[in-house]
Amino acid sequence: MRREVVLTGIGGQGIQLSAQLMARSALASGLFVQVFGSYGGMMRGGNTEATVVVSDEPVVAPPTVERAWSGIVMHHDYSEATLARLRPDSFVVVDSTVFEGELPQDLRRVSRVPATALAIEVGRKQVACTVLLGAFAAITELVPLESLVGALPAALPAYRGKLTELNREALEVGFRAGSDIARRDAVDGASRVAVP
Amino acid sequence: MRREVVLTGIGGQGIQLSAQLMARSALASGLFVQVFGSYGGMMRGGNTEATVVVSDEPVVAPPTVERAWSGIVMHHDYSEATLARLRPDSFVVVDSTVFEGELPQDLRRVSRVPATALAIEVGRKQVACTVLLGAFAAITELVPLESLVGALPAALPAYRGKLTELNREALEVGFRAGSDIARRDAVDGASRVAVP
Amino acid sequence: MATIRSTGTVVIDVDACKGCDLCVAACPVDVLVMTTDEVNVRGYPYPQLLPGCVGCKACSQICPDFVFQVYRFETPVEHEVSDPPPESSLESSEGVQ
Amino acid sequence: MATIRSTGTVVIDVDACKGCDLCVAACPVDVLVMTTDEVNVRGYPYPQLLPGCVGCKACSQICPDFVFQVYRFETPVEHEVSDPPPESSLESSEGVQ
Amino acid sequence: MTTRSLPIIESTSAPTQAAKLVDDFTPGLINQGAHHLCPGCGEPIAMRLIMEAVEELELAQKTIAIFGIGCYTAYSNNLDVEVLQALHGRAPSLATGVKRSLPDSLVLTVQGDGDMVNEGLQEVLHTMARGESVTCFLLNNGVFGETGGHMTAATVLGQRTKNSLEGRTAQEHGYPIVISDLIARLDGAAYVARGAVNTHTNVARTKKMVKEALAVQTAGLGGSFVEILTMCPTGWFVDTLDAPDYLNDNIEPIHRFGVVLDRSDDSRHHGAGR
Amino acid sequence: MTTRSLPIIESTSAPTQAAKLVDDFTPGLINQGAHHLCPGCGEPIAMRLIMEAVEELELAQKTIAIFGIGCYTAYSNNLDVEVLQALHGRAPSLATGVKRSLPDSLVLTVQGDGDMVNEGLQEVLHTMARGESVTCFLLNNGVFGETGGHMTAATVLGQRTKNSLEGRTAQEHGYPIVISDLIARLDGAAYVARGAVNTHTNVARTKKMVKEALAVQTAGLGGSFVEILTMCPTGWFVDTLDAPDYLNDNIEPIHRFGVVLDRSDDSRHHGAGR
Amino acid sequence: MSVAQVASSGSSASESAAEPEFLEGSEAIARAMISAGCRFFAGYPMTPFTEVLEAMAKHLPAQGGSCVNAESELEAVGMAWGAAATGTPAATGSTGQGLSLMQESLAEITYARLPLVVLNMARAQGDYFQATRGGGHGDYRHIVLAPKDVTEAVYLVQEAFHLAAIWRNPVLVMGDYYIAHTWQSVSTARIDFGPEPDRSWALDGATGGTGKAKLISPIADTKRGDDVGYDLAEFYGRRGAELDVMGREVQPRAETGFLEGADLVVVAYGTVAQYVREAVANLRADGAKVGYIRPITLYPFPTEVLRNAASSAKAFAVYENNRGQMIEDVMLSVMERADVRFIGGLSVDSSGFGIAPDLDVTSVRARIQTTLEEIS
Amino acid sequence: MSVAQVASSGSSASESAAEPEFLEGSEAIARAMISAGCRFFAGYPMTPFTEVLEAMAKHLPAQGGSCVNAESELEAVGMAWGAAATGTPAATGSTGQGLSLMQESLAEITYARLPLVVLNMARAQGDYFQATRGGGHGDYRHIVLAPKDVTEAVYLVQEAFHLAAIWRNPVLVMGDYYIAHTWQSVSTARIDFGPEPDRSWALDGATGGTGKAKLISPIADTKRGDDVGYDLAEFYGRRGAELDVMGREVQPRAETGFLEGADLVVVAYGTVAQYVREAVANLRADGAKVGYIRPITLYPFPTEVLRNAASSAKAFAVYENNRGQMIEDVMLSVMERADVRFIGGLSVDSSGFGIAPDLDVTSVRARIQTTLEEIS
Ligand SMILES: Cc1ncc(C[n+]2csc(CCOP(=O)(O)OP(=O)(O)O)c2C)c(N)n1
Ligand SMILES: Cc1ncc(C[n+]2csc(CCOP(=O)(O)OP(=O)(O)O)c2C)c(N)n1
Ligand code: SF4
Ligand code: SF4
Ligand code: SF4
Ligand code: SF4
Ligand code: SF4
Ligand code: SF4
Ligand SMILES: [Mg+2]
Ligand SMILES: [Mg+2]
Repeated sequence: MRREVVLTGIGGQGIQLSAQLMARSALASGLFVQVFGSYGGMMRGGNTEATVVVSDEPVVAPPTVERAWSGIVMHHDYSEATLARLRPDSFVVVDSTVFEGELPQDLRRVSRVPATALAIEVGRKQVACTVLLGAFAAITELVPLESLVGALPAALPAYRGKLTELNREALEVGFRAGSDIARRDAVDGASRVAVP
Repeated sequence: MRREVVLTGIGGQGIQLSAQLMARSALASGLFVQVFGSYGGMMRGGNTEATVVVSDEPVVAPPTVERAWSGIVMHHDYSEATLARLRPDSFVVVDSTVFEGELPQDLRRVSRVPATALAIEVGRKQVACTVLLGAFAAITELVPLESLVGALPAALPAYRGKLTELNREALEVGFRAGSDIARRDAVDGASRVAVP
Repeated sequence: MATIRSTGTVVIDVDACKGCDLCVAACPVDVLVMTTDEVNVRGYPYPQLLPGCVGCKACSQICPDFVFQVYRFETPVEHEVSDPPPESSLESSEGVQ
Repeated sequence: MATIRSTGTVVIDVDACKGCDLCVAACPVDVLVMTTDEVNVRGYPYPQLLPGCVGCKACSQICPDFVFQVYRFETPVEHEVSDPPPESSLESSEGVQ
Repeated sequence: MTTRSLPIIESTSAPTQAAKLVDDFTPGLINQGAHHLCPGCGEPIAMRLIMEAVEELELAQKTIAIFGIGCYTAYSNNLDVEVLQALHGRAPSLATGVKRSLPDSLVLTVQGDGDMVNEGLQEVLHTMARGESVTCFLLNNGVFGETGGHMTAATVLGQRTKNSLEGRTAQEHGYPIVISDLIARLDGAAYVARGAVNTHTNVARTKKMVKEALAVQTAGLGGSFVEILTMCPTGWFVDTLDAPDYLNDNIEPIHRFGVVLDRSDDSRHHGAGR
Repeated sequence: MTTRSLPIIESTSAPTQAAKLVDDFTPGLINQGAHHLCPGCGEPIAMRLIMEAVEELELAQKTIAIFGIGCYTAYSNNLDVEVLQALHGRAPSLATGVKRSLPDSLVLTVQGDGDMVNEGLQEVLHTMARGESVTCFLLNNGVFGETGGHMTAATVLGQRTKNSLEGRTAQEHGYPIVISDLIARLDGAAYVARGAVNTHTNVARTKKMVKEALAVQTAGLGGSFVEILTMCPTGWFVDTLDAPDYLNDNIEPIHRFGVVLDRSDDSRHHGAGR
Repeated sequence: MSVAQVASSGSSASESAAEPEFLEGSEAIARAMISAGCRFFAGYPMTPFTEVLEAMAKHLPAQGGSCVNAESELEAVGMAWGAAATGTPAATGSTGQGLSLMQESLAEITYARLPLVVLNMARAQGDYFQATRGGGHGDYRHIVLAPKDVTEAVYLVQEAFHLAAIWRNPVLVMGDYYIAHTWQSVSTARIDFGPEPDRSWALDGATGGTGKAKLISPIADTKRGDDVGYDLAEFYGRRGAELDVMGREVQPRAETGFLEGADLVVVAYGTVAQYVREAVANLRADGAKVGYIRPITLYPFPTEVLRNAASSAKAFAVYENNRGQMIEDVMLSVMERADVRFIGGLSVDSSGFGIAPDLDVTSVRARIQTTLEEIS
Repeated sequence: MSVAQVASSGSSASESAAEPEFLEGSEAIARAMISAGCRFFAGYPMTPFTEVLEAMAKHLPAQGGSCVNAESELEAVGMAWGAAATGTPAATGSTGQGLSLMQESLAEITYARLPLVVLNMARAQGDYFQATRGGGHGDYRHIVLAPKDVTEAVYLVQEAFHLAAIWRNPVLVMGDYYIAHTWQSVSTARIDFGPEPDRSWALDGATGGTGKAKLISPIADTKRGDDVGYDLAEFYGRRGAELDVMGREVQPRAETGFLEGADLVVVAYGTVAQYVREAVANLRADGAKVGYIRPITLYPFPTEVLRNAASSAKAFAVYENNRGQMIEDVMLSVMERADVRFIGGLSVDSSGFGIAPDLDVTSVRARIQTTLEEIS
């Protein structure tokens, strides 16, 4: 089993944190993980991208992959290169509040979650990607919600401690939204994409 | 005709100025000249050396020569390498006031002039090499006294103008001392070394 | 019912806004309020104008994202409102946070 | 004839001297004079000691070439001289230039 | 949250009533307002006021702006004055070369505290000491914003940054440099002032300083220098709305507002160069 | 010429009468007195007094002296304390690295005005601003002696140098930096003083400053700094004997003698480092 | 695929008892440096070096070391120089511009014969010449190590301290944005490289007043105690000879794969080589006669490994993320025994660091494929 | 002996009407720069660059130019950068350490595509790699010219301004202590190299407020006027391609002598080559089959000239006053067509500059003689 997830967005949406949560959660399940994060170009608010490779054997791969199993898409800006890395049969979760771009034609499934809107409800726009991660977890069952929550303390810098609570909520809100989608999809007869 | 003169001493004795005077004086006689000056290492009072090549055709030579026709030796410190460049049949004028080193065995002739003592009499120790140059001119007849004096304004930096007079005197004093030696040598029957 | 007079107005380039709130704090007459239920294309809440603008340029000069154009009316414009305007602009401006 | 008393003396490392005159100017009792007809191995005039040194270290502390060793006598030493010592050390010190 | 229920005024386009445009989205010398600097960042505000000053003094066609490297560098792309991009710390030396070559031009530099007080401290001091007729602007936010909010040589004691998480202490991190005061000690400097962009009144006040500094350059009186304190909510670990007060409460007590040196009346004072 | 005809006292060897040696040719920490610096140069005098101060404070076996590049560099060969040779301008940074690694050592730097105020202005300012517990000595002769007597950033107006033959003017060459006063503006500095070696009384006074500065370091109070004005007759175009007065008349009015800053009583002040 | 020449990082990790941890490359490098004994670090932020600096600042003080947030790169390298002179295992580093600023000091630190570890957390691979030939003045060399990933970086960074100590010479470790930002599970426990050489040359003040006080200088290593001054010719001659010995005796290393029967050998170093390896493996799987060599030591360059491969291969293709620099070393190794082509090129994203758009297995594979077609 | 490839300095001097004057090399270089149009110079003293700086300070203001006594080399190169951006023909330079300090800026000035003349008044020849490969970060090249004496320096320095203007790229002129301190009778009158390219790219402020204000930057050359920022990949790609063209199109040059029938070819550049030429001439006079090649352009290197010579010669001997750097370019040219040996070595006097003790015709001759014996 090997799963590649690419995440893309703009600075301040929480992409890197989400990659970390996913990774640490997978590690907690005894899987092997490699993460590569790219962010912060000439200024704030620039592109940010992450590649997560989860495998049941040690990962020996270049830091970026070009055939990803799925994607988490937070914003259209800068998303092009990342989207190009998706396999034809992959699927993505998208922040429907702000995403306005084009998605590849051949994706297996696209799940739209109003992550920013939900994040603002939770109380902080910046946790939008955590919301989407929660939804992603619900839809893919790649990692369980509890272990994502459990990974929060390790993944957040110590001086950002007060954010643990907010992110926990965001994960839960997102997970609920994702579960709804998954249920709806199941009803719709859409093919499941969860880990085999 | 090609004549190579090497000059050696320590900083502050006027080596470079003497090389300039010799060169400009030769140029004034329509000869071709190349001068290379080396001075000022890590600190003041270090070695200073000059190579003057005078020729009746354009000079195409590396900056330093290893077979010099004659030498002007102001001090024993650092003189070794310079003295090694003298041809076996060359000759030197030496500042007898301060020179305490060994001279090569095979020189054709050595003329000792108390240049520093004479310079102090003239009023400034720093013109010692000019004294020796005057003597050298008298002994070798390579360049005439008048053209050495004539070269003074061009060779002295503008802001050192007041030194012109002192150096003129030094040249004259040296020339007189050199003439005495030349006369004595002639009487002694020593071989002449003047320019053919 | 009351009447509020605006001697100026602003044009707000909503999608340029990054939701920093500096304009709201700067407005001396407290006529800017941030959206609470809507975000712009970048996902940020943004300011909206209430009646009473005096065209003072405080918002435009402080806004890091050049969201405002400021106009001064040749003749003041009157708005009918149901509530009276706040007593002290400063206090209420803080109240917007 | 007169007597001059020295309470100190110096040892002068003549060949180390570069003839800068700073010691002569520094000596508060004006007992250093530069040679006028002799030079050392480097071609410099150098200082010589006259009677009357007080061992004050002015010369050794100012000399850039570390030419002096300074001693203070346990008992002052008297020198017979033909001329009286100068009135003011400062003036005569300048006179030495 | 406001409890008032006033009507929202439509404000997507110019008013239909007769009205005079008194402030545009961006000043005439900014081609492009949009940028990727953080919400609540003070640097675009500072850039705006500098460009407004240039425009108001009608100097645009003489101006060469030399940029250092920091978050503000993004602005080199957006200005409608000629721009020369320098390396980190080196802008004042480039400015010197430009000014000597074009004595009639208006030469200004834009640097941050990291760029100027860290990497390029020497260059700005030598330039001002020399009395070079250029104007140096410092956007001082007390951090390397661009690299992620690290302490600079201007960060005040007590400030939290990425590498002084518990607040800067003298013992661990040394003391800050109060740069405008230092520059005011240099004989070549003719005008030194410190402003801020944390309130619109400070923006207005600072714009006066900027104009004065440019006038000093035009008059050839020597070096002119304006420090502009800017907010960096990202680097400061504060909310965008708290940043203006944070600046007042924590930074201004050390880096004080005001004109630090003004020799513009001293006609005997003059800059270096030809 | 003296007109007196006093007898010359024999002074080639130690006196035969009972006498106490009160000053030796060179202090104990100078291995070799002879050097190639010019006649009348002030730098060996400054080196002597610094080494005497180290010896008198019994700090020789803790001392690491870091040298810049200038005429004084020749002295790195002659001292009987450990020496680390830096590049031109960089000594204070090396000193920082040494001190952090050996907090109990006595770390001092020896730089000239060219080395410190030109090439390495930034390094000494940052080191002192930080409050690094090191002592920096500046041998200020107002010229690059080593390269042949060129103007430095510390050369006073009016001074003739190789590249200001008619005297430094502000318009052509810019204004000088009065470095001790600048350093005294830095919060990390604990002791700043300026002495000279142009007279033996100034030598004595300066030695006190040097000792005080080293004591400040030993106490860990912050940065300490002593500027020593030295004669460079070669670079100044003056006779060796006129150089001390030249210093008094031309340099001291700008770079004034005295203690500029002394925080040695302020026990709350402390240096940076661990 | 066979990993050749040398104990690669895989073995090193297993040598250490400590459990692997999930760490970002920058953090792993920092911890490895501390494990290797590093007790002084100074640096100035510049992505992606910043991340290492942050990690050092976080961890070093707890180990009794000093990490100074230097005010600039010039000052950082000066501080590291000072620390190194006291015998303290020291390191510094930077990226691009920052490394350029350090060249003057790095040259002179080499003449002064001081051990120092320098990290070049590079953007792309444009600094190959600077690293291998020395960007500063005069005639000097650094040992240059180029890890391909976090695991190997952790190993080589530790070895760098050892080599620096043995040779009393700066050792450069070439990292990049990828290595700095990749999270892997790695052990950063101390690796034993054998006994450390003595550091009696180091300064500590103690020889003051003994008549033989020490000197560390780029132009001399003992005080002459005469008035003549230093003998530069003698010193440079000696130092030059030491550098020659170092260049000869440090073991060059490379990883090789699929060389057997390869018509084409692709040469690449660092992260880039990871993509090359994967592309080559793919092509081999499809039957193409292609292999690869990944130099691990860039100086000394593994000339012999390439030369041996040249005896059977028809051509070499060099992939560098720059306009072609290592290709000179490849040509100097292969000479005309095989054709040498450049198939790389500079690839940067809009930030100038971060992800190189050209760097993916498919496009690397395509370039190799084209070359294969050209040579057949 | 035949002076090959290119119009050498001899012809240039005759082109000018002005009478030769007896000048020190440093002064002659300064005057030649001014004749070439240089109107901005900045520098910081360091022997033997100091001497050029002094001469520029003396003469440039009278021509309406500026010569700034910069407070350091970092500042000097920054000032020159600023001046160059205004289209003013500008130069700077230094020696050893000073050049190292400038590497960061020299790299970026190249990316920014600015013409600049840089003098490396070197001590010995240790900076060959730095000059020809670029000591700074990233991927760039300078045109590098290496005169052998004052007369040629006067020519090449003028040509440097021309090449810099044509290619909008820094051009490095390698001088040394010998050239700076040798007095010769030379003409420094302006040499005409043909029309100057337009400088409409230069800044003067005038485009401000037009909506198209100019930009000069190491990462872009026009403002995009959008909010995306610069496209580094595009810019670097374009700049890299320009550098490739420059490397191909600048005419490499060398002086050759006695190549006919030579078994051994000695390669040397700069002043050193003067001793080599004399030694080779002596040996030829004694019947030895030896010739020499003196590269005049170090970058681009005159590869073809060496390669052609390799078709008949048995061996090449490289004489450099360093531990061996240009030898790599010689090997890259000659490959294995002939044996390549190093017969140079670092030679410095106690000051580190000044006279190289090994550099005299007799000892150079002896080394060549030994090589001749070895290969026969
Ligand atoms: C020589 C060099 N070192 C380091 C960097 C990395 N760097 C880019 S911006 C920056 C800090 C900028 O700080 P500041 O000037 O205060 O600007 P701010 O981002 O705070 O606006 C640094 C260190 C660089 N570009 N060049
Ligand atoms: C980087 C660098 N630039 C220039 C020099 C040349 N240089 C050597 S000493 C010196 C000036 C020294 O002046 P200062 O420090 O005042 O010492 P002084 O000679 O006056 O005692 C210079 C410019 C150098 N060694 N290194
Ligand atoms: S112009 Fe003044 S009154 Fe009107 S909205 Fe802006 S700040 Fe408020
Ligand atoms: S100040 Fe500007 S960016 Fe900030 S909230 Fe107001 S309009 Fe938006
Ligand atoms: S010790 Fe004092 S009194 Fe004696 S010679 Fe020296 S300066 Fe004069
Ligand atoms: S001070 Fe020293 S060097 Fe100068 S004259 Fe006196 S003894 Fe000689
Ligand atoms: S990091 Fe700070 S300075 Fe940089 S854009 Fe963000 S707020 Fe502005
Ligand atoms: S040049 Fe000046 S500083 Fe240097 S040794 Fe001579 S007098 Fe001293
Ligand atoms: Mg900042
Ligand atoms: Mg000096």
